[in-house]
Amino acid sequence: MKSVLPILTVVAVIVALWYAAAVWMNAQWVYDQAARADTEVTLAEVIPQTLAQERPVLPAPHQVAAELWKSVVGQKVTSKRSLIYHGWITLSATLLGFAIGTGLGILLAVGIIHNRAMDLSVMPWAIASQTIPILAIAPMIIVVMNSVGLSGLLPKAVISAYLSFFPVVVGMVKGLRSPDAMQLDLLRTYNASRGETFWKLRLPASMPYLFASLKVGVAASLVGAIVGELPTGAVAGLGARLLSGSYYGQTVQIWAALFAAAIAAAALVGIIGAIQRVTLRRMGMAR
Amino acid sequence: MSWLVFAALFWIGALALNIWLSRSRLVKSRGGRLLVPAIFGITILVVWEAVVRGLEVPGVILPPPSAIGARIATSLPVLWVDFLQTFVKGALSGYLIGCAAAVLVAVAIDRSPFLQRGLLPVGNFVAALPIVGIAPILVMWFGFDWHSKAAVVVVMVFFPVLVNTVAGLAASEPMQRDLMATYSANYWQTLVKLRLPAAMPFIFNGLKIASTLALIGAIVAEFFGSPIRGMGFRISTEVGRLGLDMVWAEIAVAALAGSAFYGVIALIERGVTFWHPSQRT
Amino acid sequence: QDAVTLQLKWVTQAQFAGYYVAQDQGFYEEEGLEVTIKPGGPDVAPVQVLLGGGADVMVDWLPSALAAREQGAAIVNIAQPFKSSGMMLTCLKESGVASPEDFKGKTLGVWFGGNEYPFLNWMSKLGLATDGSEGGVTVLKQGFNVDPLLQKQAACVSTMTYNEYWQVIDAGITPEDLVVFKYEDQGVATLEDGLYVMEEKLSDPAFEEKMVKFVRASMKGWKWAEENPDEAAMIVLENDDTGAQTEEHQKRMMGEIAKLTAGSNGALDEPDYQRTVDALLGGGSDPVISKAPEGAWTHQVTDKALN
Amino acid sequence: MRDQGAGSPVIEARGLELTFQTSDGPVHALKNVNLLIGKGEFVSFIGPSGCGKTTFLRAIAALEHPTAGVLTVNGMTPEEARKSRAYGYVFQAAGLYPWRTIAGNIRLPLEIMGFSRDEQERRVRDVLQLVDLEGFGKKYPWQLSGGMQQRASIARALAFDAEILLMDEPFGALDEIVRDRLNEELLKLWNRTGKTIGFVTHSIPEAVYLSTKIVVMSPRPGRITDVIDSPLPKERPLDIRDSREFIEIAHRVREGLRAGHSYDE
Amino acid sequence: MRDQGAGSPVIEARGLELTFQTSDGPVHALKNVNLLIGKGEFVSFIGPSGCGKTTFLRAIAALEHPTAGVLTVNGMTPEEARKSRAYGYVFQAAGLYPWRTIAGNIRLPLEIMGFSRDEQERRVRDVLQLVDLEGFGKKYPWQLSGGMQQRASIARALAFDAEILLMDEPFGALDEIVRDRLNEELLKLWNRTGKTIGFVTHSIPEAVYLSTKIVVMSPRPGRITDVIDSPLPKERPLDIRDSREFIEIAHRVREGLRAGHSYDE
Ligand SMILES: Nc1ncnc2c1ncn2[C@@H]1O[C@H](COP(=O)(O)OP(=O)(O)OP(=O)(O)O)[C@@H](O)[C@H]1O
Ligand SMILES: Nc1ncnc2c1ncn2[C@@H]1O[C@H](COP(=O)(O)OP(=O)(O)OP(=O)(O)O)[C@@H](O)[C@H]1O
Ligand SMILES: Cc1ncc(C[n+]2csc(CCO)c2C)c(N)n1
Ligand SMILES: [Mg+2]
Ligand SMILES: [Mg+2]
Repeated sequence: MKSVLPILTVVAVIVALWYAAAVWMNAQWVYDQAARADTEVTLAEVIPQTLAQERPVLPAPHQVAAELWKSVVGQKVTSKRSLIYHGWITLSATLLGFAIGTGLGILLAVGIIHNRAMDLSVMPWAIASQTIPILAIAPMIIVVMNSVGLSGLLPKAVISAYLSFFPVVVGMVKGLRSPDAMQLDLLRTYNASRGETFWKLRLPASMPYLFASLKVGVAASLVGAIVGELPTGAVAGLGARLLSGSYYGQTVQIWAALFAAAIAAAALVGIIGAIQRVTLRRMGMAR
Repeated sequence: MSWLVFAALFWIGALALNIWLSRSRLVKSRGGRLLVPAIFGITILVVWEAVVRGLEVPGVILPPPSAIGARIATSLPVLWVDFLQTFVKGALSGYLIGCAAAVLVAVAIDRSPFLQRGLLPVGNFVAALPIVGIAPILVMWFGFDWHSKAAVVVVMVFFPVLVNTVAGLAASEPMQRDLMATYSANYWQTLVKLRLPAAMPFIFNGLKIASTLALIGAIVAEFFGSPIRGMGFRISTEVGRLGLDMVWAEIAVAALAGSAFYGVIALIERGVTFWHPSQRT
Repeated sequence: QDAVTLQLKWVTQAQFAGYYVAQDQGFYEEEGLEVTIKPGGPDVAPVQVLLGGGADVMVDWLPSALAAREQGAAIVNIAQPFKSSGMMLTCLKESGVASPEDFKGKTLGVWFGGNEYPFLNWMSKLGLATDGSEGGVTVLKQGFNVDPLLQKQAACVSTMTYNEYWQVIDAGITPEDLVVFKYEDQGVATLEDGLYVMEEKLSDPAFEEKMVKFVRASMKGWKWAEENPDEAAMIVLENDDTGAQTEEHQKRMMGEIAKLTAGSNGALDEPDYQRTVDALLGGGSDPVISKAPEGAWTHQVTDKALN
Repeated sequence: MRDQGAGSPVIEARGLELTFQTSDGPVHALKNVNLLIGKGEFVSFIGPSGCGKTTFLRAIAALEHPTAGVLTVNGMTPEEARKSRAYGYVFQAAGLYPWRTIAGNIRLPLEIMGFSRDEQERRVRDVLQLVDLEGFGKKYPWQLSGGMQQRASIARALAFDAEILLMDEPFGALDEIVRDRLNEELLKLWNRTGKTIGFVTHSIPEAVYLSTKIVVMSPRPGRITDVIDSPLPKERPLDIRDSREFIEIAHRVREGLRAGHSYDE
Repeated sequence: MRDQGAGSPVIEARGLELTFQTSDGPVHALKNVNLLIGKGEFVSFIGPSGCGKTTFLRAIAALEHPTAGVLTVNGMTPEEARKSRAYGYVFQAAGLYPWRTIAGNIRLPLEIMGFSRDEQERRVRDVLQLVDLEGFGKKYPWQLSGGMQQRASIARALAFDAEILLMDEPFGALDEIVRDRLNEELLKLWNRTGKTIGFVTHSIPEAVYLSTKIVVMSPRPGRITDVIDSPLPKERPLDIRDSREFIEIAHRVREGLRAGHSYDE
């Protein structure tokens, strides 16, 4: 709660800068239009015009806010013009993808710490996989999955999982390896099996790491779901809103969709943070 | 059918070889440690080739690695031009600007807990903006050439580096800071002699994450407008022309360049943070 | 009922009104067809979807279809609802472009991803290099919209008579401020928006039968749309899942589209086809296709559908 | 060097060697170590840093593998003894799992060894009482002071009634007063249970106060330089440390230590 | 409690209080502390964990700010004394910067205080010799043993010739033999340089062996329960520890400690 005032201050500064930038960036168009119409404009006339353009270079904050309001509150949630409707479509792919990605990530991590061959061979390729431009292969994933009869939510979720498994692998490998030699030796003196070592030591010890990587992973999942929406013909979802906004030069619509996505990401991260607090407190690890 | 059987057999064979290798003394040597992932990679390629042939997947859906290799061999000049445009001009310049800016801003806000408390949550929010939405805006603002690509990269790498650097600047131990206080050292002396060195492992963590993001960012931005060269340009046009071998050639170059970039940063990290326990073997 | 999946070349808009009308008015149903219409977009290569089995029939432009055919994708044109091309190059007057002679040294925005062939062909006819060499034009890969023109990053951008041109106008630039070059007027027009299927499937009588029904119903839809443009636009609007299209824009688009479909009964016109092929073959140093294609179109379906 | 254990031999080392292969070449952690520990003895190991005390304890517990020589525990190999769960090991730091309560930590070995639920509860209650921690079972480790944590970790090692208790500098991190008290309690416990105890320490008074036998070691390579059988009685009040006998043994230990200590350690 | 320092007073505390505000309410780390330390004295602070030894040392070095009372150093506030670079502080752990060599670590305060390059080199060489670490200047801290690191950290505190040396359990992590030797050397150094030294320890023999004055503290709230002026001579061979006098002082210290020690520490 101590952070409210600083955040508000920073936001206020950003909004002020944003307005200034909007005036500055949109002014050219006003002058150009005046020149084309052979009229002169004064600065006092320019400023209000820069903040009320239909397709501004940079929409003013209140334009974005109004658009957000209009498309969140001003519509029935089942309407195709409602951002809630589109947000939910993206969110469902995000959640499915996140679940797949997290599961895969944890499985890989478990494999990596228990099998030296996997440890040596998977990690470099996991890194390499993240250097592949996802936007380039997303359409192919969709087409290939389509050709085996999978369409709808799943292909999007696969792309979303592709982006989210990596942080989970990295975090979980770290976490599962976080018990020190002494804690491991203790279990050896009990002659504990690998499974017991995993369930009683490695897994609980990895929880803080798991949550940290889940937060990164869920944000990546959302990006993946949005990317996955583009090559499905951008039918619906926040990705489709971004794309159609971009296609028709509706900058305000793009910005509104962008903010909706960021808000969704922040909410998801917040939810995971809350789960983390509850879990770690239950486990007695929160102080 | 025989191709599929071959793929399965090859896979099992390579798996067994790797398991054997990883238990043998060979992995103790540097070369041996590279051998295992190399075999793993070769296995992926061979299985891919065999499955594509076995299932007779059309080349316009997924070309076999052999076709991609052939395309790389015959298109080196084009690939090189694209690489220069996207990696050197777009990704690298954006990476340098973005990382430098992030470190400077981190140092600037480091003195103010107020700013940190305010800026970091907002920063995390901004970092969550999907790049596919930001890229068209930045292309509109900064034009079609590499400048807009660099701008996208700057936006992408800025926050991971910022967050890590801020965490790193707080990472020096209280005792180490107290030591500086007993010397009555001033802010800059403490920064240069203690807090920056202590922050290096964190900063490099950010730099490594950023290195995988940079090239992707530049490529994605090219999807939204570009001159008629560049890796992203080539990928998006060749998909439309069904030149899938060229698409995969570019993807291969991207993965190679991205991994190499990561490797270089990791090497520099070894040199700079040689003292950190994680780097001492 | 027979299931048919149609892959569009672009997002849901009046450009594809005929198909949406046929579905909405029950023309497909009358033929016993259950049609799924998949919208496209900048990241969708319809040919890939067709070859991957994600669709039975697709809407594509002839140049990219021929290029794909030369790449080994055996696709054939079975119908051609669009008679004329809607492509143009739209320039700002203030950039100093008044005629094609003025292009030299200017920056031109072009769509890539299979839509660049008509442009490249035109430039080679004009003798202008497009590879950035001296005395040619600078080519930009233009994004999805007309921003490069509005931001004055390009002297001219590619537009369609029915779509992007109006975005320029809507942005506040008057027609007097613009100079437009229609590909039709420049003699470089190529056939757009035809229906294509995989060649091998066509030898299956059952599939052929399905396509006959499909084309018949689709053409019925197109003619209905031409006669009732406003209602057609509303039908399109209802089918737009993104909720981004506006009524005004779609009605206007439908009006322009009707001009392009007028004069086609659905059958491919051979001279039109030949004109496109000649244009693509004569592409100068970098021809789009290297030899005259064989069997790239057929009247097999339209003959049965329209008589 | 040969020497005679008190009861029947529990741990026997003959010509024991243990060499670590490191990147800078081999490190001889133990060289020609001979020792006989009888049942119910309390043996302290003392010696400068790096002399191999920890290594020897770990070898007994089958956490390291000797490179030469013979090491038997109850006539078995250490590995077999470990499988038969003969060891309770107490590490230098308490090493409690932070996500388990004190009772949960003590229950950990019991769960792994498959004791019944009731039996688990009973034993946890018993050992908590033994180390004077009744009422703290539901607390988490970080809610306890260092000394209490160390007692909990001893309770954990006692819970499953291992025959042999191995303790590696268990009180190293505590202040002298707390240490004194824990020393007293450890002695009582040993008297009561008759376990065989191996105990590593850096403190001469601690070694002398606790042990029936003090093993002095010296480094590079780690070997035994002196084995001192203590003549002190079983009952040892804290002020036995001011007695003549005590000071004499302490002196002998100190001399032994100093002899084996090279200057730059 | 009043007491008389040996030389002219260097550190003077009167009615000193220091309270930390924590989320669980205030913690009284120091309460009504009165102490006079004369020039050239060697003062040890001993007491159970949490009694405020570290806090007192930190207050002298102006790393904490007293909430009441007066604390002066050379007649100045601690803050002013710190600005005039009056302190050499040695922390419990060596606290060397791992990215600097041993020489680089010792050079650190010299760089900050603006000594010339030549002077830096000279002083680094001198103190390395003083703590018997010649030849190790180019090594990194982790390449040295714990005892060597601790000596390096003492060298670092000595390099710039601060008037007052404050040492917080500098030898806590070392084994007894190394500790003995470093104690001897510290005494020699103190004899040679005549510095005023404040020294925190948990070890009674160490406190008695080193000090001219032993301050016994007790916790909750931290206060001074006893101040013992040592009658031992300046020259102290190691076996002075077996002398009558030594054992008597040690006994008095132990009694003072036990009095202030509550059971669950
Ligand atoms: N895993 C290992 N790999 C390599 N060398 C090791 C390993 N463990 C211990 N050593 C070396 O073996 C020697 C003995 O170490 P050990 O830990 O047994 O000493 P110690 O007597 O317990 O010392 P301390 O009092 O510091 O705990 C040391 O030189 C140490 O560096
Ligand atoms: N920064 C702080 N904030 C709150 N409480 C503190 C702080 N520093 C110390 N304390 C408390 O003040 C009291 C005295 O602590 P101090 O560190 O001075 O003890 P000490 O005598 O040095 O103990 P030890 O022997 O364990 O080092 C303790 O109760 C401690 O918890
Ligand atoms: C990336 C991109 N590629 C192609 C087109 C061109 N295009 C394909 S179908 C069609 C109909 C338009 O309304 C148009 C214009 C575009 N606009 N953007
Ligand atoms: Mg040890
Ligand atoms: Mg302290």
